[in-house]
Amino acid sequence: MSQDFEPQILAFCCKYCAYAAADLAGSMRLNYPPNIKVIQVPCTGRVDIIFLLRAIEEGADGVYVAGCLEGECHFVGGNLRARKRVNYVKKTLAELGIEPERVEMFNLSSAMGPRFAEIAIEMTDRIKKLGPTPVCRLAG
Amino acid sequence: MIVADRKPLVEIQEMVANSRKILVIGCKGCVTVCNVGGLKEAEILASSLRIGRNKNGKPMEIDETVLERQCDPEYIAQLKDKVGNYDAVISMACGVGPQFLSEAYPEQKFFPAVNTKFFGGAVQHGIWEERCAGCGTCVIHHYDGLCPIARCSKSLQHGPCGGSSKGKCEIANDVVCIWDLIVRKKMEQGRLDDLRLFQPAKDWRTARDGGPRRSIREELAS
Amino acid sequence: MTLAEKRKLGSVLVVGAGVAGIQASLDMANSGFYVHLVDRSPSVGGIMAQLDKTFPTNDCAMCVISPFLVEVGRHLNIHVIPCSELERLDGEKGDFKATIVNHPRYIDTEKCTGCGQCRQVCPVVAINEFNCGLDLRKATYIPYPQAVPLAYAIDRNACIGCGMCEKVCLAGAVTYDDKTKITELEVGSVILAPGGEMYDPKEADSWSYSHPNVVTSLEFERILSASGPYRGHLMRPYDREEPEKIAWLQCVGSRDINRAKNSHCSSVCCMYAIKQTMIAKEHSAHELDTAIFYMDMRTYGKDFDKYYSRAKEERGVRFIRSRVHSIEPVENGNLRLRYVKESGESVEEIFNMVVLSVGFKPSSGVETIAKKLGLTLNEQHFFRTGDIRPVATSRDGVYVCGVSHGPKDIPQSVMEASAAASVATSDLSSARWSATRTPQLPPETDFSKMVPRIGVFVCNCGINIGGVADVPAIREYAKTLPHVVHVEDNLFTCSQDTQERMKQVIREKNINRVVVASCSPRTHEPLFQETIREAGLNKYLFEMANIRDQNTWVHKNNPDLATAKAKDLVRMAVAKAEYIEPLHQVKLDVKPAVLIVGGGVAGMEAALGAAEQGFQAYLVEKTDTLGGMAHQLRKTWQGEDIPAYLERLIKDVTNHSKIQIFLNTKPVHFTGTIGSFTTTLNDIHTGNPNGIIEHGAAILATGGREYRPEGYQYGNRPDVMTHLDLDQAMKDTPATVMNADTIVFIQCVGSRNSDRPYCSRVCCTHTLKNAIELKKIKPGMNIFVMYRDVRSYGFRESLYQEARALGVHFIRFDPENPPQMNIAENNILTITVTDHILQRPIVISPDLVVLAAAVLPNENKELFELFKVPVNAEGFLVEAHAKLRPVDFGSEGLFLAGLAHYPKSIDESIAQARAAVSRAVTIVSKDGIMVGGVVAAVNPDRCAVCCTCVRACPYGIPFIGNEGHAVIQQAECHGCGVCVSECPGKAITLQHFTDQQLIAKTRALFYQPAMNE
Amino acid sequence: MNPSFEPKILAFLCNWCSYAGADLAGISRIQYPPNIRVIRTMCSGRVDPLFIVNALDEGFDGVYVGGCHIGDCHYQDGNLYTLKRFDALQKLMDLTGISRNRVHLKWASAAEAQIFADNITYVTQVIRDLGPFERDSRLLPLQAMKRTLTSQRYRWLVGIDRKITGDKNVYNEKTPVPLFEKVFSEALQGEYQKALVVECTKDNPLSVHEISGRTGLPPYTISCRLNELSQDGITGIGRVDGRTPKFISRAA
Repeated sequence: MSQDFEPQILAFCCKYCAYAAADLAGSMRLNYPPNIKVIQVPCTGRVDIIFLLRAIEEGADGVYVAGCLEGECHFVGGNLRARKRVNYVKKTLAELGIEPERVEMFNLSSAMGPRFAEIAIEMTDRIKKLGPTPVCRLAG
Repeated sequence: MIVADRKPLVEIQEMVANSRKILVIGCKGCVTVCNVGGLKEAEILASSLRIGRNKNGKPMEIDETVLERQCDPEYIAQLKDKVGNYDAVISMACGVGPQFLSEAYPEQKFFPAVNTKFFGGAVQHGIWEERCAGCGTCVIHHYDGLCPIARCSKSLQHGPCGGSSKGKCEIANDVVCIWDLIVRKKMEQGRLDDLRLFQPAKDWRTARDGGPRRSIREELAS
Repeated sequence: MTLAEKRKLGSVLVVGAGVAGIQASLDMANSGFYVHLVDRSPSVGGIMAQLDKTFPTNDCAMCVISPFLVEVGRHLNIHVIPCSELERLDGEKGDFKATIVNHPRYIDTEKCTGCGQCRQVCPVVAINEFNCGLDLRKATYIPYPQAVPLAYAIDRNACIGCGMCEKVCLAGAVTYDDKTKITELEVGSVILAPGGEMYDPKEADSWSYSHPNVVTSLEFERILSASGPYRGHLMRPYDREEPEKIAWLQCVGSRDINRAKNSHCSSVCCMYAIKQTMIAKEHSAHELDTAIFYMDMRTYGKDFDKYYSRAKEERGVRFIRSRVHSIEPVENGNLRLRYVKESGESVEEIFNMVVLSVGFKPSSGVETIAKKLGLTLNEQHFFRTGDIRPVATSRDGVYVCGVSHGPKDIPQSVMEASAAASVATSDLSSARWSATRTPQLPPETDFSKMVPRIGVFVCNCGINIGGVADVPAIREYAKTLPHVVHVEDNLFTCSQDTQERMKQVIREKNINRVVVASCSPRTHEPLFQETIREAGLNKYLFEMANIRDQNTWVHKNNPDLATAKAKDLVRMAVAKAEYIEPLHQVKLDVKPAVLIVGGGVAGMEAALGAAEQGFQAYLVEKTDTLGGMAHQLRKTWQGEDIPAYLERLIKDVTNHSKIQIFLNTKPVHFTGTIGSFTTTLNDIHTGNPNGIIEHGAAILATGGREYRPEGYQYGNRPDVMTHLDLDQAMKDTPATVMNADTIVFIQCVGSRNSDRPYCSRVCCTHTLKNAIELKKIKPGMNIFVMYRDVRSYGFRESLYQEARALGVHFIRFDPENPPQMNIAENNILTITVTDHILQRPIVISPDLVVLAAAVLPNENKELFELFKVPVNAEGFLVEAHAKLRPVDFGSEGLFLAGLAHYPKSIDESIAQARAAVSRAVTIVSKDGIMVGGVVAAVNPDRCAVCCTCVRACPYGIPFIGNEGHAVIQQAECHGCGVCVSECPGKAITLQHFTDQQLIAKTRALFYQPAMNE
Repeated sequence: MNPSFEPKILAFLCNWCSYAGADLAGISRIQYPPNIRVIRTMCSGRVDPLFIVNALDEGFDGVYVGGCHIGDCHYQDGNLYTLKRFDALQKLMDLTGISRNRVHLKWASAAEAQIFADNITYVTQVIRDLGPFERDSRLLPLQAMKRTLTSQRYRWLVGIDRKITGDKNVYNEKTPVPLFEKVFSEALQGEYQKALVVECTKDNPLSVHEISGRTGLPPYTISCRLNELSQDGITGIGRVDGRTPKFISRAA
């Protein structure tokens, strides 16, 4: 895989845990690759299957959903539903012949700044190894 | 309600392999309730097909819409000036949908996106179970509300086949032996000897085996 | 001048901004009182901010408390006064004059944005108190990253005055000429919450605390914390090796009158030690052997005992009942502990690290405040308080809460804070909303029909953003985005002057959508929303791009990629901004009345509290008498007379004009949402209704009862009784008790077993109190107490000391072989038990056996279902959050108090009842409640009525209305959006996070727009 | 000590006094050992302590800095700064184990050619006695010294006491000298020890004990310095072998 390939990776982060952990990674001045772009949602339970599919469709090389630790979701069980939906999308991508590893679900608490950075690094490396998305982005 | 499962994506892709412009039609009836053919699923199917096509470099145009139901001509008619300009139309309704559409628009090609399976209900969010086989002469009152025709693998009406173990049917251990339930319920209510009542052989003509059926309401049909 | 004519001020002074001070301030500010919150340190937060995790839920302390910190920092009616102390207090209740000393901070908190450049360049280092000396901080410092106010301070005795910080401060916030100032505050009452400090083990060298691997528990919290010096990686301070074996020594500086001169038990160390073992195990990649050396394992709170047994059985934590005398450093940083096992065998073990579970001592401020305000202290130098009025001090109008009047855990402190808030404002209720400020807002202009006109404000944040990303390039790029009509970049977008300019620009160019590219919405969205609201824009017409915390701060090493990413984030924010709609919150009117269910002490105190606050109280009791369990009690643990108090309380409640009492009544129907509930009451016997109550809040105080033991021949022999029977006998027929020569108390009867895996908290104290009383009347009497752990927590430890001094024998038994009772044929009763010291069974034939029976919750299954409130496995009511909302239910507007929550002593019940009042008053004191905003809304004609949303909602809010489609009440929806993504018909949208907005944001990342014309 | 060892000494001579003094010595044919190699600077204040350390690093055995007597400086107080810097450098060298007698600062006016020659003779002898400077066995301390001398904290504190203890600090008071001394020595030791740790863990993960072995610093000191380095985002955990974390620095 050409080393200068810079993947575009979307991260749906829940406001109470993952987004807070991302901020903490910032205030601790940790370091992770800039390929990650975060979209905040009130709870990962709000991430619809269509969001993940539209992201892949629009040309994202990778998408991940980051929610609270299981059992600690601010809205009781949103993160459990999110994981089920991510698995559904993985299965769909597999059927379409696209590497299911491009989509992933992570759980972390809002105090795990270092973990957020770790996830960002891990996903960027994984997508770099997988190479650009086979879905070529046509104009319009 | 009618319960269906969505067809595997590969199968749908093959159906529309050489179409360039496709319309996906959801149905707000039973298939929405069983989460397989509503507007949400229509959008998901459309997006999946677009991804598949983009990946193979053969882009396509897909639009999504949804009808109140696809089993009434008036709703089907709503697509009058739309259905023409597509190479193929995928209906996500139960089996009735594609047929009503084909009857209304003979020149257009219609493809089913779901496999219609059974009449049933939600035993739990996300799990639906068969309850009725549409045999045409309902006799569940003889079995305390537990229909052996739909829920016994062999549709036995005069007692269990004896192959069940621990209350599960011999064909699969996640299928409940309905006779096991019927007998236990009768014993609990002390009416076990109801089963001694002679049940005449079932007249299957009212079922599908008697050929395609119609239902005519004299007071309505003009 | 009678009290009525005296001036009543509508503001309150709170001294100490720890978790207790913050809770009290928020309660009062949300109930119509202006609060001055004073704290010595540069920021609020107290000890809780230093904790990593909190028991028993292992929630991260900072995640739990930071929303409260932000709220207190931004609250219009809370005036945070850091770096200040209370000097004098003149005047009396309702009309005090407080003199405050404001120590110089040398940095103007209005101007400082917390960008941290001064810290970077400061050449001077000092001990970092926040990390308990584990690492250093600069002379210019901020206690912790999430501090409120988010502003730096200069530590004057470390600073050499070199001037470097002023040179780099772009906000011009450094004010070296800052001087000590004196300010006067006129307040109605004062709440003291100065908190406590941890015992310093340096005072005794046997713990060799100077060794780097011997740390206090607070230091260990900092080692475990992800924002601590080791970033949460468990390592030894000496050589950063990951420890293999760690020991915890309990009761360091507590229950220790010779070394530390602290006789009290600090109540929390057992629990936090167990928590630390569990969290430490989670943090170490390899097997970690943890051992706790203790005397009594005091896990008496709710779910604490389960936590203890989980640690013991599932996590393999070793509990060794022995008090280690000294720690001996050995080679390469290890430590040898010599201790004696219960069997007498002496053991030596080498540990890599030792944690000293240090106890509480009153914070240094307590001594000085007591002197200045003339308050009395108890022997342990904490503020002295009674049981009947648990938060009152010896001076009228001055109240206290938290650790400063006794060691306690966070839930208890928070409860006392709310109790103090309610008592402190009860006689100021006539001045409610008199001193508070309400925001003056211009009317909202209606933009719905206009084309979007977006204004983009890009921030430099000093050099935090500007120093890495090319801000001017980002600004120019924003100009090219669709619908953008105005762009600008500024040094600090959140500074006061930029806010004013923003408002002006919004009006001039009639901008109707605002995008700010700067820091995190979590901390700054409310601030900017308020600003654009003051410019006439609906506050939801706003979107932020986080180009600092999630961009320049984390991509410092490749600035050009950070600039590119900032452009992407701005493009995504603008894409969403295009589709944002104004959202209007609806005002629901509030019924100023409180329903209280349960007429025990907790219910009555709650009714009295609500009435004193000026609100109508409806007290519903299902029996025909008020008083509940308290009728069977004689004295509080500090010896105050309960029957006299009860009689006075019942009289006050019965005669109070604002309390309507319904005896023999139970609620049968309950509907409505926060602020306006309707409850139908039925007479228990006749069943016909005797009242329909309209109220804004409800407090459930359904109480508890004593467990009737099955074993030990209880009920078939007069000489076997429970504590309440003993109290009854001491009151009615003292002779039957006094002529007994030998009495045996058996503890934990019915508690801490498989069917009731909880500690009933009050029985140890009850046993000690009765044993002391009996010994005093008849010194010759032999009294044996058979116990598993003596849990006389806090100052109750003095009872345990006094009982041992009076000659009461204490025999410990293990749950595996409890005391055996056998009846000889001559009907003589004997108890056999293995003595833990002799290690041999002994036989006692007592004249009287007293069983310390468990406390059970009263059974009210259908009442709890009516109010839709959860109960845990043991039947106790489940609070919204164990730590910070201990008296609230999950569903809003409902509160709980008393034994129905968990067994507790009468003073704790009174405090919890008053706390529930304070929480209820934050609702009923308002004339309206704003609901709506980011909530779900159903589009009826897309709804297939498939019940998916009804099943998916974690709070059970959606229901199928009789118009044939799903209905979601705006006032109830929490806005999580789960139903929105589950709905198969796409019938539900989550306002401000619609599919269209989020997909637009997704698409924008990959779709370069055509150049803007 | 091999008798034939002749130290190579670098000499910075300020243009107005020592360089002129050296010329005068030439004109008056005053003899002094030929071991020095001269660099002329306009003022001794121009001599950055980094030049001195670089000289040792490049192969010199010692460094001589000459300047005007206090008060004679052509630029008023240039040599006052030199004094401060030189004193600080020597304190730093004490920490590194490199003998402070390898560097010398001598004042001599333009007319004092004899004094100049005597100084050179004296300095050469002192360094000759010290023997050759084994640069290769001193790499780590040298690198650490360079890093310390370029640290913002060090360069900001050196000489500032003239202003804040002599004249007034930002609070219009005189900073007490003991406080400044404490702060300065803390800064010196802190920066040097941090530099040692960074130098030996630059792109090469080491455990605390390994660092201690290379730098001679006791483990707990290293642990404390690692705190500061991680706060500044320079050093972090590279990997963990068994139970031993290995620290690595991303030296900017």
